[in-house]
Amino acid sequence: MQSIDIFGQIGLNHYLILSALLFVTGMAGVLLRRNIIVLLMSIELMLNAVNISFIAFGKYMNQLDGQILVFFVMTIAAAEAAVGLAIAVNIFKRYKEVNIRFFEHLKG
Amino acid sequence: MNHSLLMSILILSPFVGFLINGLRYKKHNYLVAGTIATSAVFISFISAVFLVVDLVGLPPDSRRIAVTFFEWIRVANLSVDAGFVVDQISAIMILIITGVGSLIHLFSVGYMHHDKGVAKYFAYLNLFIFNMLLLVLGDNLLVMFVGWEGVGLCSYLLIGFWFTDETKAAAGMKAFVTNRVGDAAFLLGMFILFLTFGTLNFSELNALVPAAAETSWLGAITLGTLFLFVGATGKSAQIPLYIWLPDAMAGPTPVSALIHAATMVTAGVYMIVRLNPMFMMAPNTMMIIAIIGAATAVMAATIGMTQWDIKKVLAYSTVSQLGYMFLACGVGAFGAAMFHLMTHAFFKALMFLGSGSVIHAMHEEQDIRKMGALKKYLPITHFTFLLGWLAIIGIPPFSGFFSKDEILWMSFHSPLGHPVLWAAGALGATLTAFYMTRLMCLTFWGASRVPKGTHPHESPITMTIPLVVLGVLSVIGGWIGIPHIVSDFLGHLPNVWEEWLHPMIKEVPNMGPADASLEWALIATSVGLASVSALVAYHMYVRKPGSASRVADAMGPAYKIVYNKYFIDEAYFAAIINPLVKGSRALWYYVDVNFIDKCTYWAADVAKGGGALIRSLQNGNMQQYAMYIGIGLVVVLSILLMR
Amino acid sequence: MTADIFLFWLLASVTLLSGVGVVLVSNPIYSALCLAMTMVGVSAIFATLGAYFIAGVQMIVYAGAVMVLFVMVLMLFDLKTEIATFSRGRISGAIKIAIVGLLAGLIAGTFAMTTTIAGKPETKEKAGHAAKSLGELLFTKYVFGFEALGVLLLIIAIGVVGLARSKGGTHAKH
Amino acid sequence: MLLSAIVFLPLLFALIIALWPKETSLRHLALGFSLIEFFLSLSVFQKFDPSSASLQLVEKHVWIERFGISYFMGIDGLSLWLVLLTTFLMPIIILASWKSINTRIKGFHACLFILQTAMLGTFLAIDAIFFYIFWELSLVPMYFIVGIWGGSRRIYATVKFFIYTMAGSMLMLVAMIYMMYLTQEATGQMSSNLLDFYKLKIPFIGGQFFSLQTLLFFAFALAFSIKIPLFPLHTWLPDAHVEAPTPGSVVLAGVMLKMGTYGFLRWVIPLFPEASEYWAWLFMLIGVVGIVYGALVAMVQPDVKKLVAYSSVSHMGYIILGLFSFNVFGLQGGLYQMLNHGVSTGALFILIGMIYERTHSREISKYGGLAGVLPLFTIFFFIVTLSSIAVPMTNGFVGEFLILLGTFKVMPVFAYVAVLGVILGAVYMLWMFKRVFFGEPGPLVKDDHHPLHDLNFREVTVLVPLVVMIFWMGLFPNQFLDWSKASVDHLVQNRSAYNLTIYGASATPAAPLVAEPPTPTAEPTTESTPMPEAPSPTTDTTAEPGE
Repeated sequence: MQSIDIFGQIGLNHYLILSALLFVTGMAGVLLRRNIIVLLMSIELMLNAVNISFIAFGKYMNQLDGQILVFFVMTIAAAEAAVGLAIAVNIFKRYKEVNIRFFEHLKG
Repeated sequence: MNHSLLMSILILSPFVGFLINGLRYKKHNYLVAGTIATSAVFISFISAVFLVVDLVGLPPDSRRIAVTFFEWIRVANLSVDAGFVVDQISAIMILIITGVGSLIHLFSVGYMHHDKGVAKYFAYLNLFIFNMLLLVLGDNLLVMFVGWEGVGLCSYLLIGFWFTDETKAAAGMKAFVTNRVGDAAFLLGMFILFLTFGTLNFSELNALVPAAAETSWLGAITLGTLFLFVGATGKSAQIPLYIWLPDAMAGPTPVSALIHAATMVTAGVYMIVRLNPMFMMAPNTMMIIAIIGAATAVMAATIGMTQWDIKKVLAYSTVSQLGYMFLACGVGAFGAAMFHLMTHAFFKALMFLGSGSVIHAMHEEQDIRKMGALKKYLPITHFTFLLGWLAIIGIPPFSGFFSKDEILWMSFHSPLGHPVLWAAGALGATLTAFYMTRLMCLTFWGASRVPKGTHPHESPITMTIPLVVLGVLSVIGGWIGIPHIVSDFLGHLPNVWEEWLHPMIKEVPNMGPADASLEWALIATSVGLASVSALVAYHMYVRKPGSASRVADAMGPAYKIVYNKYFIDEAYFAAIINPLVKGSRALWYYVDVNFIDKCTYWAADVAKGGGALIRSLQNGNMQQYAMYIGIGLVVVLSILLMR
Repeated sequence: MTADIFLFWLLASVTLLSGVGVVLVSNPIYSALCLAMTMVGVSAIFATLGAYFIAGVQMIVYAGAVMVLFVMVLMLFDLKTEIATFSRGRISGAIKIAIVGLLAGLIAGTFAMTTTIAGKPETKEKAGHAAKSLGELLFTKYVFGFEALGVLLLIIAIGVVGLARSKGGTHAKH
Repeated sequence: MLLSAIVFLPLLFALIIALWPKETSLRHLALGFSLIEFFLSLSVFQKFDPSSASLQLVEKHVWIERFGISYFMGIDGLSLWLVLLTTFLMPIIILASWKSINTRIKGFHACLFILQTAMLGTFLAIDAIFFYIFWELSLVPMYFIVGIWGGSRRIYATVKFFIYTMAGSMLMLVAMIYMMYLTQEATGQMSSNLLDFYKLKIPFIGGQFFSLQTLLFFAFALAFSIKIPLFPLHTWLPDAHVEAPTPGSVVLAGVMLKMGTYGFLRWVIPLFPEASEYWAWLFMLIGVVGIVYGALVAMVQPDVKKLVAYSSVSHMGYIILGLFSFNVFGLQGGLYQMLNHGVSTGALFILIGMIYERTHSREISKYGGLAGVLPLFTIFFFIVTLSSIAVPMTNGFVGEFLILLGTFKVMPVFAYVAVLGVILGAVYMLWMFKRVFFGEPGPLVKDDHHPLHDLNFREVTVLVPLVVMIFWMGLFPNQFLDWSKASVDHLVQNRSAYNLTIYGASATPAAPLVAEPPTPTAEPTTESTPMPEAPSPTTDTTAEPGE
């Protein structure tokens, strides 16, 4: 425990906690929302949260590797968004709905 | 002559006959089948005679012709040979079996001539002779057991010979199963003896018997002999396993004569005599044997007094006479047992064949209430039957007198005997005289009750020859074993029988000196009782035909009970058979189908249910899946943090 | 309170609030707008952490391209306010919320309780230097990953086109 | 090479049959093949040395060195007769199914031959993994035989059979793998070789269920008990038998059940001597209960085939009783009874199949008076019935006698109860015989439109070898027992430290594999000496030993 004054000084922990909160927010979206597009947005949110961690670690550990990884993550996120949306479009065309309920065909 | 060749002929000749007739099972010609079968047994008889002649030629102490064909079973120290031995005891048996057997075969030719399955019949009969020879010739318990079961099997086949009749088939099965109960006990007896003495060979067993008698009830010898005796009660129709014999009369009458009177049923007695040194050392077993024998003798005789079926009367008579033989064994009079066995074989075979002749004449009618005054229609049958009657009720000098008297005397005199046993035997003799006379009266004498339309006729010559031969034997058969006291009186006639058997029979220890006056008194008593009882019967059934039923009415329920054979069959059904079948049904339905099998279903249901439970987690909802991931994350993180 | 600290708190609250907005707002269009706001906030945070290049990329790729994609699709679907925003199931919903809360608490608690990694943040570098060294790193140490990513993007591009053209896609005949 | 040829030739036959173009000549081809196989297996006698208890005609090739798994085949007195039983029954089965199997004959015969390979492999494999492979392989063709050519509830029956057996063998596999692990512990080299298993000394703690040897013992015993099947695990058998086609029933009863008892003999008893000694009472109890229970339930069955199925439960009880008496009588008797049961129950099923072909019913109450209509059939049925109820001079008697004698020697109480089976056996068989063959002709028998025909030449040909065997085995048991004598004696004498050498190899093991002291070889080896036996606790018959 370094200092009581969490408002007075900004450290790595602040960024990490921010990242965690953002991640959890995204996760809540993924878990709770019905709209598949919003779901995808929430996933983006989570990815961004992770990115914050990367950058923060990179900064505080004095390395650029974190930024490189963010780079990769972004690329993949964009690609994922593209694929996800394409699938969403397909679903919408078939069911006229974007409800996640229509993805329930993976039943055991 | 080569002994092993003679022995092979003796044993295999009936078997060959069985094979020939068995392969021609579809043929109907009774003459061919009968000739084959009869000659097969007769050849056997001749070789038996040769063997016995050779045996007689040997010095008395080494009279033993043993032939071993091959080693049957050899496992560890159990070594059983297919070995056969002719000695003093089995010599008597093979002569009876093949001799009486040939006569009965001859009789059957006439008796069965109208039957379609005659070839099969003779095949079974020959197979029986074969098995019976195995039984008596076997030099060890196991070979004896082969014959023991084999004769039971043939008995089953022959009782159920007219298998289309449900009751006859059932009687066959009853005989086999009841015998099987005895056989199971026989097996146990064999196990005990083998594990105690390490051998099943008769001569070795008898040589290994300890010198001191065994007093414990649970000692090896007592237990072993007791089990063997239970086996004997099955085969020889003693209490409590006698129930099959009366039903066995469902078979053709010659079969009853051969199997259920002369030979097979005496196997138990034979076995005990064979092992007499062993049994002697188990006084407890001897006591049981004597008691069972005496009780059977009396009880069967009482039932015999009330029966109306000519063959049933003879059947109960057989049970009763077998009881005498066991009584003799039980009091240590093994020689007398064998003697009675032989005389009984003669006169009972004679009477059964006689009854067969009557039944044949009456067109398959067996109820003696529908007979009477057959004397004039069947003179030969009547005369021979008369000889048998005199023999069985023990009128001197007919054969039955000598053997029965010997038994009664021994049951009184022997240290193993007891006056009560003698009294039971004398009572049995009295009853025997009564019911046999009753049979004679109702069948041959008195007024005719033959229904109209039935024209009794004397049987053909093939049937009367055996009757005559057996009739002669019934008269003279007893003369070879005249008791000392009588022979002393008559001028020192030799007791051939006793001398002959002497080396094989273990003397009863502590036998006191015979008191001549007492013995005479006992003889007089038993003969007197028998005569009186016969006269009473004659009076009741010939002089005043209605008096018998009045007596029966006066007896009331007692008569009912005896007439219904003490309800023993019913009791067995109620106590054992029905509960067993019902219990088995319950076992099958409640235990097998609805419990054990259900258990497997439960196991399957548990697996299925578990699957369904886990399957419900996999409901296709991705958010649910994500939730599981989340739960996992939380759990893992918590665990990590807890550390 | 320095400007840095103030800036952090400001950006953090903006980002977080708009993030929560994404999840809570029922109209997807507003969700998308909130998401855009979050992206911008994150980009700004990157900038405060000295990752200027990444911040720029973030603005372009996320706040630009990806958001446009989302908005385009939304426009295409022509979605209005949803009747039911959240998926059904009270128990599972409660569990989900509990999980989210627990996870947040656990992660945040962990971070809050652990000591930070030693080492002060460097003095601000020149943006150009950072971009340059980033590029060098990308094309030397991570070149394989970079190329693989390129292939992946290509495949995805083809795949998406295929998906869009396949039956049941936007142009499929019914 | 001989054993491999015996095991895998049927597989080749199956392949040829599967590829054979013409259906008409298929049966003749299959019959020829099975006869070739039978004669090939007879040639084992030439090379087999009955005076030796060691493993003979051994073939060993390393397969997976790392786990010590090798292709290892060998034969000794314990397996010799079972192999011959298998090859002996096969031509009979094929001939018996000549008319009854009419659909997919190709597949059927291929299945039969694959099954033969599996069964022979089970009897001959000395390697645990190979044993397991063959053991499980035998399920597959049987599954199809019941499932395709079976009766109306065949799917239910075949699935039940498969799952039941499978469930047991899973535990066995686990136990085998654990034993392989134990060999590694002991020697450093993993091995799945049975001979190496024999050398293991597995710690045993009496009275404690969760001790190593006990657990392994029960894992094996469960698998084998299900296969046999022993009393509470038997319910798959009646279903499988009733639904199986005749040849399936014959193989199932004749050979496959023996795989379980053979497993006890080859695996359980020598591998876990202390545990099997300790738990012998349990298995004898199960055996005795099975004898009586099977007989009682058989007595009230309305279906002939089910009756025979339950009678198998009863007979199998005898075998297990014999095996767990651990003396020469019991073991020889058990081994002999396996063969007897294979011959006589196989014959019974064939006979039932023959009558089923004629009337399409197996319900006892619909028959009656068959003896008058089908005399030849009746004769054969009667002879087989006699064998089944163990009348002397038939094979059944020798086995039952030896088993009961062996049991009596160890635990007289069980023998007293087991002889009830002798009585009940007669009761259920003869009662059935009476109801089917005697009495008034039943509805099926007197059907004038379809008069029943007595056995034809083919059917007599099928039955004659079986009947000959029944009497041969009953009259000259020594000719059979002598071949297994050395092995059984060896097992009885060295049960506490069983080892098996390879015939022709040097007497001592090639390498000192195990850390513990080598097996004591000072035990008496002469055959005539009485076996060292635990004193029977309750016997009062030993009060006066007269030997």
